[in-house]
Amino acid sequence: MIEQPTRERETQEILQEAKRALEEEGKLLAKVYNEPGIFEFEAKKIFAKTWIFLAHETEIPWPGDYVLRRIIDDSFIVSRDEDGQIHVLFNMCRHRGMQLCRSDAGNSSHFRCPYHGYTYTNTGKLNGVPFQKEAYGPDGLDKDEWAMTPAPRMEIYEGMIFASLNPEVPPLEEYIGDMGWYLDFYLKKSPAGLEVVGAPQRWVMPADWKLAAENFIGDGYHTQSTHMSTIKAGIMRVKNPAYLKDGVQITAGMHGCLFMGFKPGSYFNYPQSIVDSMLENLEPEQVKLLKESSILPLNATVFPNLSFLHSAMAIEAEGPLATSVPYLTLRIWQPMGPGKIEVWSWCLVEKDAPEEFKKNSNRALLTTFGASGTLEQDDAENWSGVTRVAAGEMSGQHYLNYAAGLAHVEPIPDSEWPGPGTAYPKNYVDFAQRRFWESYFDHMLK
Amino acid sequence: MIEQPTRERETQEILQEAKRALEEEGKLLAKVYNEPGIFEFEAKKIFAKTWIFLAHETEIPWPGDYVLRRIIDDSFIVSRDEDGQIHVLFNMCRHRGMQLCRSDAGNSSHFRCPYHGYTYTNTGKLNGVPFQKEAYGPDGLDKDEWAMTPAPRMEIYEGMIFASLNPEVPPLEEYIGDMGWYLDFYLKKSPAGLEVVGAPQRWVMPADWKLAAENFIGDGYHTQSTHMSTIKAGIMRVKNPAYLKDGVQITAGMHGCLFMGFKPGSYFNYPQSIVDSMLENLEPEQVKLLKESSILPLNATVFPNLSFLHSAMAIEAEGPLATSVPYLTLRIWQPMGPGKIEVWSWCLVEKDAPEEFKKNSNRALLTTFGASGTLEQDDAENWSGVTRVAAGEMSGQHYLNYAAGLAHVEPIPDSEWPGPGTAYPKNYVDFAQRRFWESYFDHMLK
Amino acid sequence: MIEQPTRERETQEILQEAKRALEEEGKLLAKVYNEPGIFEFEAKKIFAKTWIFLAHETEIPWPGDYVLRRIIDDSFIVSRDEDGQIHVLFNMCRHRGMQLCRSDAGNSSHFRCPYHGYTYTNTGKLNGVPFQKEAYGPDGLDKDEWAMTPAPRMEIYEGMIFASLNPEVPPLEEYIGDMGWYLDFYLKKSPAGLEVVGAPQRWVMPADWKLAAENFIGDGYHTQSTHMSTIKAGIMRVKNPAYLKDGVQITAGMHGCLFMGFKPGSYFNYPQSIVDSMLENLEPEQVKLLKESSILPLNATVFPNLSFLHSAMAIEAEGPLATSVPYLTLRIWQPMGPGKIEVWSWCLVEKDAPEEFKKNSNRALLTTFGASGTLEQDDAENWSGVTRVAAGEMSGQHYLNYAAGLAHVEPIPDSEWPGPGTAYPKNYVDFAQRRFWESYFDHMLK
Amino acid sequence: MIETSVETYWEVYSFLMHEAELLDEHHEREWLELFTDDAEYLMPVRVNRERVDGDGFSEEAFYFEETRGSLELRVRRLETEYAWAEDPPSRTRHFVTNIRVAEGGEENEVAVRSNLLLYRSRGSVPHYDVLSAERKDVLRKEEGQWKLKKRVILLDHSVLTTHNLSVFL
Amino acid sequence: MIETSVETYWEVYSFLMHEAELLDEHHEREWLELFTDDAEYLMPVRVNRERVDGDGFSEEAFYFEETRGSLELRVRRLETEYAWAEDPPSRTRHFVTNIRVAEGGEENEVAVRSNLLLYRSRGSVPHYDVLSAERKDVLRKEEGQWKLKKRVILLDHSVLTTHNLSVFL
Amino acid sequence: MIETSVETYWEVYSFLMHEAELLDEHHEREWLELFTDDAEYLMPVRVNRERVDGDGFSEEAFYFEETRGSLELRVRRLETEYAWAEDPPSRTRHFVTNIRVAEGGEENEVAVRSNLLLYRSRGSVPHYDVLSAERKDVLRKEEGQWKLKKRVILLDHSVLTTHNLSVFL
Ligand code: FES
Ligand code: FES
Ligand code: FES
Ligand SMILES: [Fe+3]
Ligand SMILES: [Fe+3]
Ligand SMILES: [Fe+3]
Repeated sequence: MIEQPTRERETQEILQEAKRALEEEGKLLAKVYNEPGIFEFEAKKIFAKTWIFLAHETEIPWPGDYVLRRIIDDSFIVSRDEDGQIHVLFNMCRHRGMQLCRSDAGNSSHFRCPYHGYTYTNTGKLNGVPFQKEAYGPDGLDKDEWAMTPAPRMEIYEGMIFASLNPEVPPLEEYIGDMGWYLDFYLKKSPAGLEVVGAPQRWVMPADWKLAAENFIGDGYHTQSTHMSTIKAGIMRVKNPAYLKDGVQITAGMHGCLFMGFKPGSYFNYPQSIVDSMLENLEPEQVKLLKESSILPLNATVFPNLSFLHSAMAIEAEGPLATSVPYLTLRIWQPMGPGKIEVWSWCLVEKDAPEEFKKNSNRALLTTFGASGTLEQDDAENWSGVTRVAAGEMSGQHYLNYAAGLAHVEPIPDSEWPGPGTAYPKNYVDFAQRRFWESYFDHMLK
Repeated sequence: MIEQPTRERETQEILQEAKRALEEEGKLLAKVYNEPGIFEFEAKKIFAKTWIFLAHETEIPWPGDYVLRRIIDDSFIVSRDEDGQIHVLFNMCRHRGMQLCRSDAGNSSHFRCPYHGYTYTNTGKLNGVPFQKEAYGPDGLDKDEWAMTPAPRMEIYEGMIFASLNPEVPPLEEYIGDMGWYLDFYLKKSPAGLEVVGAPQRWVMPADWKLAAENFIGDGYHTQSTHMSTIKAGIMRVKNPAYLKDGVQITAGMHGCLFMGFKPGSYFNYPQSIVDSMLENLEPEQVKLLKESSILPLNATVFPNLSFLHSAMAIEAEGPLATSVPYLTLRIWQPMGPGKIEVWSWCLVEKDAPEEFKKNSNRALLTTFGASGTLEQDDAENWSGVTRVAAGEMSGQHYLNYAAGLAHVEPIPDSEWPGPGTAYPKNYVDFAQRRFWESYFDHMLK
Repeated sequence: MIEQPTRERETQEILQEAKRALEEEGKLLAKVYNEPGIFEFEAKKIFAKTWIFLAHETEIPWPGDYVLRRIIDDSFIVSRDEDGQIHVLFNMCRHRGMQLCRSDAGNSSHFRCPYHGYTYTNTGKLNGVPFQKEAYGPDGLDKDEWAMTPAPRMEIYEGMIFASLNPEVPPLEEYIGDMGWYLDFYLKKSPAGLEVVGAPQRWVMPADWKLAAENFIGDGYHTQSTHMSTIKAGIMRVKNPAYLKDGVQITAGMHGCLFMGFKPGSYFNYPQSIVDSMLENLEPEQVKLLKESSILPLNATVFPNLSFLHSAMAIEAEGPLATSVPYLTLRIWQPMGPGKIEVWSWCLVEKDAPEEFKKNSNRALLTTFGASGTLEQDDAENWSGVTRVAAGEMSGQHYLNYAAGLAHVEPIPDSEWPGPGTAYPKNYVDFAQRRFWESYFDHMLK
Repeated sequence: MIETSVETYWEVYSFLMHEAELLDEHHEREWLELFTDDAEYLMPVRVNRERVDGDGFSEEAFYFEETRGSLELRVRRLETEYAWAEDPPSRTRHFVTNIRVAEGGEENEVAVRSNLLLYRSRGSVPHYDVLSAERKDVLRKEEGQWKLKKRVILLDHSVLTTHNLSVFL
Repeated sequence: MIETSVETYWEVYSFLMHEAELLDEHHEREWLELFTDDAEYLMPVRVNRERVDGDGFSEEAFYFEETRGSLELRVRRLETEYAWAEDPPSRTRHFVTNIRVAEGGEENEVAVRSNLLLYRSRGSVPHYDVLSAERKDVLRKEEGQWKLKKRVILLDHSVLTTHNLSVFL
Repeated sequence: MIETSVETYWEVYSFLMHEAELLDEHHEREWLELFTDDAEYLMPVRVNRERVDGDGFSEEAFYFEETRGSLELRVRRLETEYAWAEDPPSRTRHFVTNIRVAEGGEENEVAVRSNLLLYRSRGSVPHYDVLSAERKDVLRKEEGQWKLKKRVILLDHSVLTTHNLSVFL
C-alpha cells in the first residue's frame, strides 16, 4: 500500500518550500495564504508563542472595569482591580470550566460563576465556594491552588495591554525592541498620552490574517490602485495618486512601518496644541524628522497581528470638514479559523486634544477605515479575493512577487538616518513585507 | 525537517494525560471538552461500541408503526412488524444506498426505495425488485443476501429500545447491571409500565455531549446556583436553595444517579394511585428507601448518553397548579460533531395514571426541562459556555476540580444500603462524575 | 501508547477494500460516498490529474469575451483573444495573488488587478506595472517571467473547452478515445455545430459528485421508479415505465453511455432540418444505428464529472407542446467539499436549428432537468439521500449491489456492433457503472 | 387576507407591532399584560411526516403549552437576577409579515395569522439563529383593548435550531 | 409605493397573502387557479457581472420559463404519489414584504413589486435554505377577481443555494 | 403602531418602500436626495453587556456617523469606476417590516421605526450575509415631500457578520 503523507507533513513541506523561495528568490508561495493545516500551526507556533495585543488601558479607566478579549479561541478577562492594577485572567472557571464572565465589558469587583457559584475577585482570587465544607470537607478547598489562571504573561507598553500564552516569551520591551522608536510617533505625541474613543468596531472578513498584517507593515504601493476611488472622490486629499511613492520604509526586528511625507509645517493637520506637544514631547532625533524631513509614520505592523495607521482624510464634501483631518487607529487581525478573521479597530486620540477634534478625528477614521471605511472596504475586497483564489491546487505552484526594491534600493546609511533598524529611502518596495515573512517562517518552522 | 505529531497522536496524548490527572489528582483536563480529534475517537470508540438508546416501545404501539432514529450519523428504522416484533434496521437501501425511509414516523408494512424501487418489509426482508430477471438474470437476486442490514445488536430493557453497532457488546441486561436496581424507581412505579407523551422534543445546542451526561449523572451541586431563578420565581417549590445537599449519590458500573429526599409520605406528589402502585410494584428493599428514607432518584445517566430526570415542579403562579407536579423525562445527548449536540427529550408517564395527571405532568416537564424549560435553559447556557472557552490552547493546561467528597465522604457501608453499586451519603460530591470519566477513558484509550 | 492510524491511512484502507469488493464481488463499499478524507484524495488524484470541462466555445463567441470557471477551488479565466484564440488562465495575480477577474462573464481586452494595478492582456501577457521603475528598478520586471499562469493544459474537443492541472495528462483526443464515436451523436448532428442557450444554471446540492456521474453513465434502471411521477403526469410521454429496459449500454475507456430506442423514423422528434443534417453529417456506421436500430445515446458520462443528456419531453399539458420536444444538456458535477456539489447545467442546440425550436428545446430541458426539472428534482432527492446515510459508521460495512447483468448479459459481439468499446444489449445493467468505479479506483490508488 | 374592516386590520396590525417591540426590548412583564386571563400560548412539536400524514404537528407534545398562569412563572424567572440564559440578553428581532385578519369565532374576537421570522444572536460570536413559523392568534377586545386570547406557533422546524427557548415567539 | 387607490392596494395585498398561504400549505392546485390562462411565470438565470454590464439577468436562460400549461404539468406531477422531492414535503415560509402597487400597462391591470424571503427546510436535519428575490407581477382583474398574469422572479443569487426548485416562489 | 393618520402612514410606507428600492437597485445618488440638508445617519457600535447595563449601544463609537456632506463623499466614491468593493455590486435585498409611525418632535415631522433584515450576497459563491436591525427614523415634510432627517440603525449584532459596509441600511 502506498503510504500517503499526513497533512502535518504536507503542511511542513509547503512551509519549507515557501521559506526557501522567499529567501533565495524573493518570491512567496501563494499556498501559504490558504491551507487548513497551516492555520493549526499558526495557532500553536505563532499565536501561542508571541505577544498579542488585547486592550488599551483607557478602555478600563476605573477600578472594577473590565473587558473581554481573545487570543484566537482563548477568552481573557482584562480587569482593573481596586488598586488600579491590571490583570489578564483566563475566562474559565477552575471548577467545571464554565465561561466566568459573559459580557464583553462592565464594572465589577467580582466574577460569579453561574454554574455552581464559585466567586472570584477581579484579581483572580478564589473568594467564595458555596457550601464549601459540605462539598470539600472541613478544610475546604485550597484557595490559592484554585484561583483563576492568569495569562502566562502580561505586560503593558505605553498603555497597550499585551498578553502571551508563552511563559518563555522575551520581555515585551525587548520583543518590540527597535520598533519602539517608531511607535513613539503614534503613542507619544502628547505627554497626556492617548485614549480610545468608545468601543472598538468588530467585524468578520473571509480573509487570511497575514494579508492584512503584511499590507499594514509596508504596502505603500497599493494605494494608487486600491484606493483610487477615494482620491477621485476627494476623500484622500491628494492630486497625485503616487503621492506615497516617496517616503521611508522601515524594518525593525520582526516589525516594520512606512513613513509618509506631509507639507512642511502641516503636521498632518493636527491641532496646534498637539503639534506643539509632539514637537516637545518626542525625542530631538524624532522631532528632526518631523521638522526637517516632514515625514511621519503612516502604517505599521507589530508582529504578528497588531497594526497601526496614522492618516488624515476629508470627512465631508464641502465646508470646514472637506479638508484632511488626522486620526490614529490601532487594529488587530484576529484569526477565526482558516481564511477567516475578526477585525478589531480602535480609534485613539490624544487625551488632551480639543473635544471637537476628538469627535472629528473619529469621524475621519470611520469615513476611511473600519467596516464602513471607504478605503478599508476595498482592502477587504483584496484580502478576501487573495484568500479565495489561494484555496486550490494551483496556488501550490504559484509564486508571488516580493522583489520590489531588491534590484535598485539600498538602505539609508545609519549615519544619515536617526532611527534604529533599517531604513529604505522609498515606499514602493517590499523590504518590510519580506521581513514580515522572515519573522513568520522563523516561528512556523521552529 | 522536524516531524510534526499527527493530530491522532496529539489527541491520544491529551487523553492519556487527562486520565492520569483524574486518577492521580481528581482533576480533569479541560481540553477534553473541545478538541476536534477527540470527537472522531468518541464516534469510533464509544458510540460505535456501547449500547445506545433509540426509542421507547410505546412510540410505536401498533403493528407497522415505525420511527427513525440515529446513532450519530447512522440512521435506523425502528419498526414494529405485524407480529408485534420490534426491528432496528439500518436505513440504507442495499442496492445503491438510498435513504429508504425519509419520514420520521409513520405506519407502513413496507419500505419502498424511491431510487430504483426495491421494496423491503418492515422486518427488513427484501421483497420486491423491479424487473428482477431483466436486471439480475433468470435466478434473480438472492433475497436473503440482499435483505436490509439490521443494527448489529438490538435489545429491549423495560420498554426501552437500545441498539449497538458493536456485535461483541455484552448483553444489555449485563451492560446496565447494577444500575437496573436504580432504574426501577423510574421505570417500575406501575405494573402497567410507562408510555411516552407524544413525540420527543428535539433541539440543537453548541455544547459537548459529555457536559450534559456528567451533569445528569450526579451534579446536585449546581442547582443552588444555576437554577436559583426558578427557586426565586416559585417554580422549584423549595425554601432552601441547598435543599439538594442531603441525599445519596450512586455509582453503579459505568453509570450513576442521585437520590433526592422528599417530605415523608409525599412521594413527589404523585397521585395516590401511582403511590399505591409504586409501593406495591417495587421490591421491598426499594420500598424501604421510599418509606423510611423518603428518597427517590432524581437524575441518572446510563453511559454514554442516556439520562433520566425525575422531579416535581410548579406549573402556574397561582391556583391548584402552583404546587409541585411530578414528572419523568428521559433524554439522549446526541453528538452532531465536535462541540455540538442534538438533544432528544421524552416525557414518560405511567400508563395507568389519571389522564389529567398525564397532561399536567407533561406541562410540569416543559415548564422546567426541554428546550423551553426554565431550568434547562440555564443548563444550556452553562454547557455551551464550557464548550466555547475550552476551544483554545489554554484548556490544554487547565485542570478542573473533581475532588468534591474525596476528603471527607466515605461510602455507606453495604450493610446499611440496600442497593447494589456504591452509595455515598451526600449529594455535593463528585464520585458519580468521576465514575463517568473513568468509564469514558476506559473506552477511549482501548 | 496504542498508535492510532492516521486519517490518510484509514482512507487508503477504505479505498483498497472498496476496490477489492468491486472487482471480486461486484459490490461497492458505501463509505466511499461520504468520507471526508476521500474528498481530499479526489481533489489531488482525480480533479488535479484528469481533463475537466470548463466551457463551450459559444459562451465566448466574440474577441474579448470571457467567462470565469473553476476546477474545484481553482479559478480560471476562459478568454477569447483578439485573434479568436482561446486561453485558460489561472485567475490569480502574479504580484500578490489577488483574484484578477471578479465578474463571471464579460468582454475585455485586459484584466486590471485592483490591488496594485498590474494589467494583463486577455492572453495572459503582463502588460502594465504601475510605476514600474520606481518599484522594480531601471530594468523593471521581466514581463515574461511574470505573465499570468495558464492552466497546465488546455485543449478543445468539438467546441468543448477542457483544462487539466496535470501537465502529463494524455492528449484530450486520446483521453476521450473510443468515447468520441458516441459523443458524435450529441455533438455532430449538424455541420453547423452546437451553441449554448444563454448562461448555465448553477445550484448547490448536498450530494457526492460520484452519485451523479455514475447515474448518468448508465443508470437506465432508476427511471421506472425515480421518475414515475413524470410518466404519470404526462411529462415523459411513455406508456410503459420500463420503456428504457431495452437499449444498449456502452463502456468506452473510462467512460460510458446508454442508448435509448425511439419510434423508427421519429428521431426524438427533432425538426426535419436537424434530422436531415444528422443523417448526412454522422458517419455511415452511426447513421445505420439511427436508421436501422432506431437508437440514440440518452445519457453519458466522460470521466470524471462531465455528463450528457439527450432526451425529449412534453412542455405543456395540452396543445402543440404537449408532445415530446428533444433537447441536449451538458453538465458538470463540481465538488464543493465532502458531500457537496455545485451543478452547472447548459442547454445546447444546433446552431442552424429553427429559432422557435431552440426556445422550445430549452423549455423542454428546464421542465425536466436543471434545478427546477421535474426529473432532476427527484434525482437530487436520491443523491442527497445516499450521501446523508453514508456518513456514519455503518456504511463502512455496507456493500452495495453492482451486479446487474453479470449473471446473464454478454457483450454484443464486435461483429454485430459498429461502434468501439464494449456494447451490452440491455439497459438494466451495471457494466458502465462498474467501469466508472474501475476508472475511479485506478486514479485514487495510484 | 383582510376579511374584516380596514379599521380592525389597523388595530390588529398595531397590536402585533407593539407586541413585537415589547419582546425585542425585553419588556416581558408588559408583554404578559397583553394576554387575556384565560389565554393559551401553544407551540406544538412538529414531526417530519409523509404528505399523506399531514403537517406533522403533535397534539400531545409541545415546546410551549402555556396559560397566563404559567407564562407568569416564566416572566417572574426572567425578572430575577439569576436568569443566566438571558443575561446578557439575546438580541432578538421579530420580523412579522403576511398578517391576515379574519372574523373570530366569537364576537369581539378576530382570528389573525402572521408569519414570523425570528432573528436571534447572543454574546459576541458571529453566529445567529433563525426560527421560522406561522402564528395563528385569536384576539379578543376587552374594554376597548385588544388582548391575546390564544396563540398557536406553528414551527417550520422538525428540529429546533436554537439552543433554548428563553425567548418568546 | 402605492400609486393606486388604497382599495386596490388592499385587494392586491390580500391576493399575495392568500397566494403565499396556498403555497406554504401545499395547495398547489388552488394556487394554479390564481393564474390567468395566458399567464407567464419566469425566473431568469442571474450572472455575476460588472456594474457597467447591468444586473446580470439572462434573457435566454431561466430556472422557470412557464406558461399556465407547463405549470399545470408541474402541479400534476406533485399530485402523483411519486413526487419524492416533495414527500415528505418541504417546510416553506414565504415572507412577502415591500409590496408596491402601480398602474399596469392595460386597464384592469396593476403592476406589483414585492420582496420575497423564502425559508425552506426538509427532513429532520437542522439545516435550512434561504432564497431572496424581488418579484415583479402583473395582476389582471377578471370577473371581479384578481389573477396573476405575469410573474418575474428576480433572484438575489448567482448560484442557487437550494438543492432543487420543487417549490414555487 | 400607527399613532398618526392612515394617510401619513401610507406616505411613510411609500417613502420607505421607495428608499429600499433605490438601494437595492444601486441608485445611491437618488437615495441621497431623500435626505434633508441637515440629515444625520448613525449606526452605533453595540457591545454585549449585562441586562442591568442596558442595550450596549455606544455613544461614542459608530459604524456610521454621517451627515449629508459625508454621505455625499461615500456616494461620490461609489460613482467612480474604482469602487472595487461594489463592482461587481453586492446583491442586496432590504426586507422592511414592522413599520411604526408616531408623531415627531416637531410639526411636519414623524418618528418612524422599522425592522430591517438585509440580505447580501456577492460574486458567485453560495454564501450570503444577513444583517438584522431596528431603524429609528425622523422624517420631515419639505415642500410636500417627506425627507429623511435622521436615521439611527440599531444593530442586532455585537460583531458585524459582513466583510464590510459598502452598502447602506
Ligand atoms: S463551573 Fe464554575 S462554579 Fe462550577
Ligand atoms: S438504491 Fe434503493 S433501489 Fe436502488
Ligand atoms: S496583487 Fe495584483 S497588482 Fe498586486
Ligand atoms: Fe489599504
Ligand atoms: Fe441543571
Ligand atoms: Fe434521473
